Amino acid sequence: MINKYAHAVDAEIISNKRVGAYHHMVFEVGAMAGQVRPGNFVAISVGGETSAMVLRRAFAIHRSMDRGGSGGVVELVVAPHGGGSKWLTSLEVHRKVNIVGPLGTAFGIPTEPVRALLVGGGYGSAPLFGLAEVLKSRGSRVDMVLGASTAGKIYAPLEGKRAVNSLTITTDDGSAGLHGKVSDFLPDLIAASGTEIIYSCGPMGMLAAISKIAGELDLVHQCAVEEAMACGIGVCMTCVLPLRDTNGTIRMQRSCIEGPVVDGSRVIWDSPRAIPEGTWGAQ
Amino acid sequence: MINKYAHAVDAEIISNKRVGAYHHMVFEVGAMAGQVRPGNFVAISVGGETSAMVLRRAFAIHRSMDRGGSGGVVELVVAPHGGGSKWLTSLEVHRKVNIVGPLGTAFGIPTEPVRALLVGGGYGSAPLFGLAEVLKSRGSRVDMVLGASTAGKIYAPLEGKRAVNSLTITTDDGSAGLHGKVSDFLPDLIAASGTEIIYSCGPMGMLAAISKIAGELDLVHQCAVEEAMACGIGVCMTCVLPLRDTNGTIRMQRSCIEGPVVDGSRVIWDSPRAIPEGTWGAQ
Amino acid sequence: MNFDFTTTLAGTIFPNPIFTASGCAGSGKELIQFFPLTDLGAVVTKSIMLKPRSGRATPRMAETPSGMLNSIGLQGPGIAAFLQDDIPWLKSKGARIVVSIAGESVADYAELARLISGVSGISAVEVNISCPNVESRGQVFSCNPVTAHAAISAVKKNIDPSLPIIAKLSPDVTDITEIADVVINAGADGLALINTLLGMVIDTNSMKPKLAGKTGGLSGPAIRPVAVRAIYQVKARFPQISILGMGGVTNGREAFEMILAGASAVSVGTANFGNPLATMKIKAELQELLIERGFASVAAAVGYAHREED
Amino acid sequence: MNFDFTTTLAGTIFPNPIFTASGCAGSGKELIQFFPLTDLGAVVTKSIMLKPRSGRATPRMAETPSGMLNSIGLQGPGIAAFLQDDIPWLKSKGARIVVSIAGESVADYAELARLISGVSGISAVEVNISCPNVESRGQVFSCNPVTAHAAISAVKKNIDPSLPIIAKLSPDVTDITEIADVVINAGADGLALINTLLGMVIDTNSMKPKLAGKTGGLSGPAIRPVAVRAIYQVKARFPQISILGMGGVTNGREAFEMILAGASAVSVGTANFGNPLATMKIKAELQELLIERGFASVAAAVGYAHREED
Ligand SMILES: Cc1cc2nc3c(=O)[nH]c(=O)nc-3n(C[C@H](O)[C@H](O)[C@H](O)COP(=O)(O)OP(=O)(O)OC[C@H]3O[C@@H](n4cnc5c(N)ncnc54)[C@H](O)[C@@H]3O)c2cc1C
Ligand SMILES: Cc1cc2nc3c(=O)[nH]c(=O)nc-3n(C[C@H](O)[C@H](O)[C@H](O)COP(=O)(O)OP(=O)(O)OC[C@H]3O[C@@H](n4cnc5c(N)ncnc54)[C@H](O)[C@@H]3O)c2cc1C
Ligand SMILES: Cc1cc2nc3c(=O)[nH]c(=O)nc-3n(C[C@H](O)[C@H](O)[C@H](O)COP(=O)(O)O)c2cc1C
Ligand SMILES: Cc1cc2nc3c(=O)[nH]c(=O)nc-3n(C[C@H](O)[C@H](O)[C@H](O)COP(=O)(O)O)c2cc1C
Ligand code: FES
Ligand code: FES
Repeated sequence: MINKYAHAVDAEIISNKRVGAYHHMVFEVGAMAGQVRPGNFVAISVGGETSAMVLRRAFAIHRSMDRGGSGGVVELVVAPHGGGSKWLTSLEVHRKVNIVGPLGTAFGIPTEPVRALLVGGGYGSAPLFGLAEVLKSRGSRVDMVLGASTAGKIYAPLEGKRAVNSLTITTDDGSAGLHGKVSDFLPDLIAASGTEIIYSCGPMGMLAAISKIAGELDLVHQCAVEEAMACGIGVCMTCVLPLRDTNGTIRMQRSCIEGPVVDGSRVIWDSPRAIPEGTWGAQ
Repeated sequence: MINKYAHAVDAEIISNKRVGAYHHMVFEVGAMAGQVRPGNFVAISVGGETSAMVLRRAFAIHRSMDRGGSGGVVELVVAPHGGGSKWLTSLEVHRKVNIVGPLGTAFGIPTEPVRALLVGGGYGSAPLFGLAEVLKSRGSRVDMVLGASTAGKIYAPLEGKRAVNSLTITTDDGSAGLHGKVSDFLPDLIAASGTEIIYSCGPMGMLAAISKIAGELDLVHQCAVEEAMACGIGVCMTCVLPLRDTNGTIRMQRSCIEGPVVDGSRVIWDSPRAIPEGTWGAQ
Repeated sequence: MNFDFTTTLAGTIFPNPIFTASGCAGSGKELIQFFPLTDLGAVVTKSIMLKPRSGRATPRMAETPSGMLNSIGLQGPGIAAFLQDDIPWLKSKGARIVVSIAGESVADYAELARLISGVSGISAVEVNISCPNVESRGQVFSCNPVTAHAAISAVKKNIDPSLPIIAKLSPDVTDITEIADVVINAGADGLALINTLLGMVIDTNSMKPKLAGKTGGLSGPAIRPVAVRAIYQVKARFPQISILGMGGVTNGREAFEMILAGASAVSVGTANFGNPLATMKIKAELQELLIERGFASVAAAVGYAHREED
Repeated sequence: MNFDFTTTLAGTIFPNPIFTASGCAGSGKELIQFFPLTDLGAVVTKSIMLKPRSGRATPRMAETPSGMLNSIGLQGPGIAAFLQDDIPWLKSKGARIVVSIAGESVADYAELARLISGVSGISAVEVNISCPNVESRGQVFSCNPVTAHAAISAVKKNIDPSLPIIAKLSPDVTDITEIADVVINAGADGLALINTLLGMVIDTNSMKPKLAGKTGGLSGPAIRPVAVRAIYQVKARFPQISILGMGGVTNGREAFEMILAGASAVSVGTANFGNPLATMKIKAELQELLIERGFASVAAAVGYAHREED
């Protein structure tokens, strides 16, 4: 069944704090918290009852905590960007918002301990910390590299840092960490930590660069893609991207239910927004 | 000049209290407060920045207080009714809303002391208290009668009561004061207090009934009408009602700038929403 | 009071008048996590074409004030896979099924009608004629009386006569009652009003149209006044025809508005995106409102806004 | 940088591209308390007819999601009083004036054109042909190529040849480029796009249409995607024609969107109701945005979304 545990809940905001360019927000979601796996996202109604914004906004789940009974919370990292996210981040604690979740695919977790490299761009780091915790609890080695245009856009909370074996920061403007793009430093990092699997989340350009490197080194690469979504639950067909099947057929697939986490080797990186030649049903 | 003192201000809400079926709300409007005359109204943007409600809502000014410098306030009495008014009454103090005012005509104040009867229906009582104060300060006798369907819909604050010589309450269901409609008791009240002029504000049906009585007794009747308004400033032509000129011609006139306060004898009470026969320019 | 929530549309009885709109409810599989499909009056399936289609490139959507644009380009698996996979699944869940079909030529419509005729468990066919006609420089079938008539005739002549035909019309025409007239003459048993309006958003960063397909279909509450007007106009001219109303319905009051205008049932589209439980909310609110206003049945309220008395 | 905020519309130069839309700024007298009228590119006056008109009964308006319906019915004092009172007043305030005219017959348009020809201080004439033709069962002039052509021809033949004509079109047509074509052939120097869409709201309490006139014109942000599409389509087909864009513009970014689509100037209608200072806000934001995006002039941005490169 699609989105087997998804349901809607009027969730109270129990914390809303600015952290650099983002807001770290905590929502009381009850039982939903226990059903979240790293990589899942939620879809939130924005603008209130008389809002002109008719669509939900998707947010990767940063962390979730099942506190038993009806006391679960999910945490999100939200960038105030346009109308919806600005409205959300402006809300005061105790306000309620309608949340649907957990949605979408999760990062695949190997049954055996592995050496994993987690790569995040901007708020794309959000889902990686929850993933790091799970990987660590299974005995894996977790190295993390986070990149952004500038220091304020690196989201790396203290407790998160503790959960990883190493953390590398890169910024395009050199205002924090290494000066450059995440992908510039990947080959060395992979070599240094003996990476066996890469997990990534961030802008499409970054994911493409990582996928190229992973391909060359023959590493598994699970990435969380981000396409404009109208519904988040698979009913509208707006969020598609061309994905290669196991037998090589390319089909336009919904990133909300086939993703957001997909195997990097399935994505047609040179034209993720076009209809590649040979796509099933192309006119 | 039309609406000579009108301007827009981002006004902070400094108080918002439920009183019966209404909310009494106080806004910090600065210099605007000093320009208000009883009968004027304000137009408020509703729903916030991403609102689907594109039109302002009009509210009669209950009272205004010029505290010198930039410290003026206006008070409103708002009934949570539909989307706009519910949004407004739900706001917490310190929130700002955009207010345009003061708008529209004011109640005419005789230069000499008079015996005035003020008649309000529902939240229509709101502008009458400010009027009562002005009349009293000019040495007039002020009797007031307020009617509503039920007790909770009578708006009559304590300080207001002190400003009048007599206050009569009527309710359709008898839950407070006299049992019946305002108009049932008017002839007796007029006779008892020697009324020379009637001021009124409330639903059209009530205003019509008062106007009939005023006409029979040949009393001046100034009433504040309420038509659906899209702009409140005279540019849209949606708020019209047929009004008789001094020479008897009926024209469709804007209630927002020719009103809300108009002479009751000018209104075509049997068809305020139609185009009466003989109206100037009728097809 | 004995309230009757069933509705008759194009001669077929449905247990309640709230349907999902074509293209706005996936294959049904995506919503079943949120509510049983049997709670819907019917599922209207995404318009299906003869062959598999990839649809358009992305971006395929843009949010607009109280609405959205979409340009999906009729992505779908084609009629063969649809009849083999989707229909049996929907039947197994007990859903009432209205199959929406779309063609690129008159011959396509005829062929689709033939292929559907043999299939059991379908309540009605919605014929989406708001799609481009490749034989006529891409002009939309329903934007021209001649092609609108041809498409519906082709379906009528080739379909199992027991299957009611609902013609879905575009509002992007000078006079929708004229198109209604020709499709009724061509054999439509009911009308679906309205499809999306043609719109465009320009991205002020890239300074180009935001959608890959440049233009897209405008849906959502923004277009509801246009939908209500279209339903009212068509009902006024053709009081006997069944109308499936749609366009921006998000709550029971708005569904009631469409019924008062003349709709016998109401499809919910864009509202599903904002709330997966929208149909269930609308249905509950509508029932309450109909009872509150003293209607003993849906039928009694259909077109009630047209009465001349009081 | 030397930024040029002037714009040329139908051969006439205006100091900036932000106008008030016809019927949405009263006579100008109502707004002057809020800003000097000289700060506008131009005031487009409320459509004036030959004779005084009472307009329709109330209710004349209904708010809708991100929009509103109006049914004013062209209330106004008639051309004689208008030329005697309104024009001199606007001139005395230094406003650029675009006079909007509306007729019930082709002869009306001819007569209005003659009456305006002698008047000095008018920058252009906007011909509102989105109104009912009494000689043709009330069908709207601009919804029929024949009557659209006749109305614009009548104006062209009777007007002072130095006065540019801007034909204002209704979006309620199957193909707006077809109507654009005929009015350009009839002599229009520019096009105003778009007038309101026909809509209806039913009051669920009275269970009747909310407006006294039953249907009304839909305006505001809800219709902006339809307006942008219409402007883009017409500009694509007739790159040389000047377009005065309008429909739901409330801020500078949205005015920029219309300019990118092909508008040389932008009229602001419904936004004035929500904010009397809307035009001034839009103007300031638009200027900032044009400079930020590196345009040296308004002209350089007009239709920029049509470029094929990058
Ligand atoms: C799977 C997924 C996970 C996401 N996780 C996060 C997160 O953890 N933190 C965060 O801040 N944001 C996240 N986003 C982006 C978020 O959903 C919003 O798109 C973003 O906040 C902008 O919305 P807005 O209303 O502020 O902007 P607007 O520009 O007003 O949005 C208008 C419309 O465009 C869409 N849109 C705009 N930008 C994007 C984008 N970059 N990607 C997809 N759709 C877009 C919006 O969803 C909306 O429908 C995620 C998106 C997806 C699809
Ligand atoms: C001159 C004037 C003075 C007013 N004074 C007050 C006051 O002191 N206190 C108060 O609570 N309300 C007052 N109102 C009514 C107020 O403006 C709103 O109409 C009312 O609050 C309903 O708006 P809404 O958004 O809640 O309802 P909605 O039903 O969502 O409103 C939708 C639209 O209909 C219009 N509308 C709805 N009901 C009315 C009505 N009764 N009269 C006029 N327009 C209406 C609204 O303005 C809005 O444009 C006044 C109206 C006018 C014209
Ligand atoms: C994403 C999306 C996809 C759609 N796909 C179809 C379709 O395949 N066939 C069809 O007839 N209508 C389609 N429509 C139109 C809807 O069925 C409906 O007529 C329209 O959106 C108006 O209703 P709404 O405002 O409730 O969405 C689609 C609409 C949307 C938003
Ligand atoms: C209340 C109102 C009155 C209008 N009157 C006229 C008119 O007299 N003549 C005309 O050509 N357009 C008239 N219009 C249409 C506007 O000029 C404009 O084309 C339309 O409203 C779209 O722009 P907007 O969304 O910015 O309002 C009117 C619109 C409204 C809302
Ligand atoms: S967002 Fe609707 S199908 Fe993916
Ligand atoms: S409310 Fe617009 S003219 Fe009166």
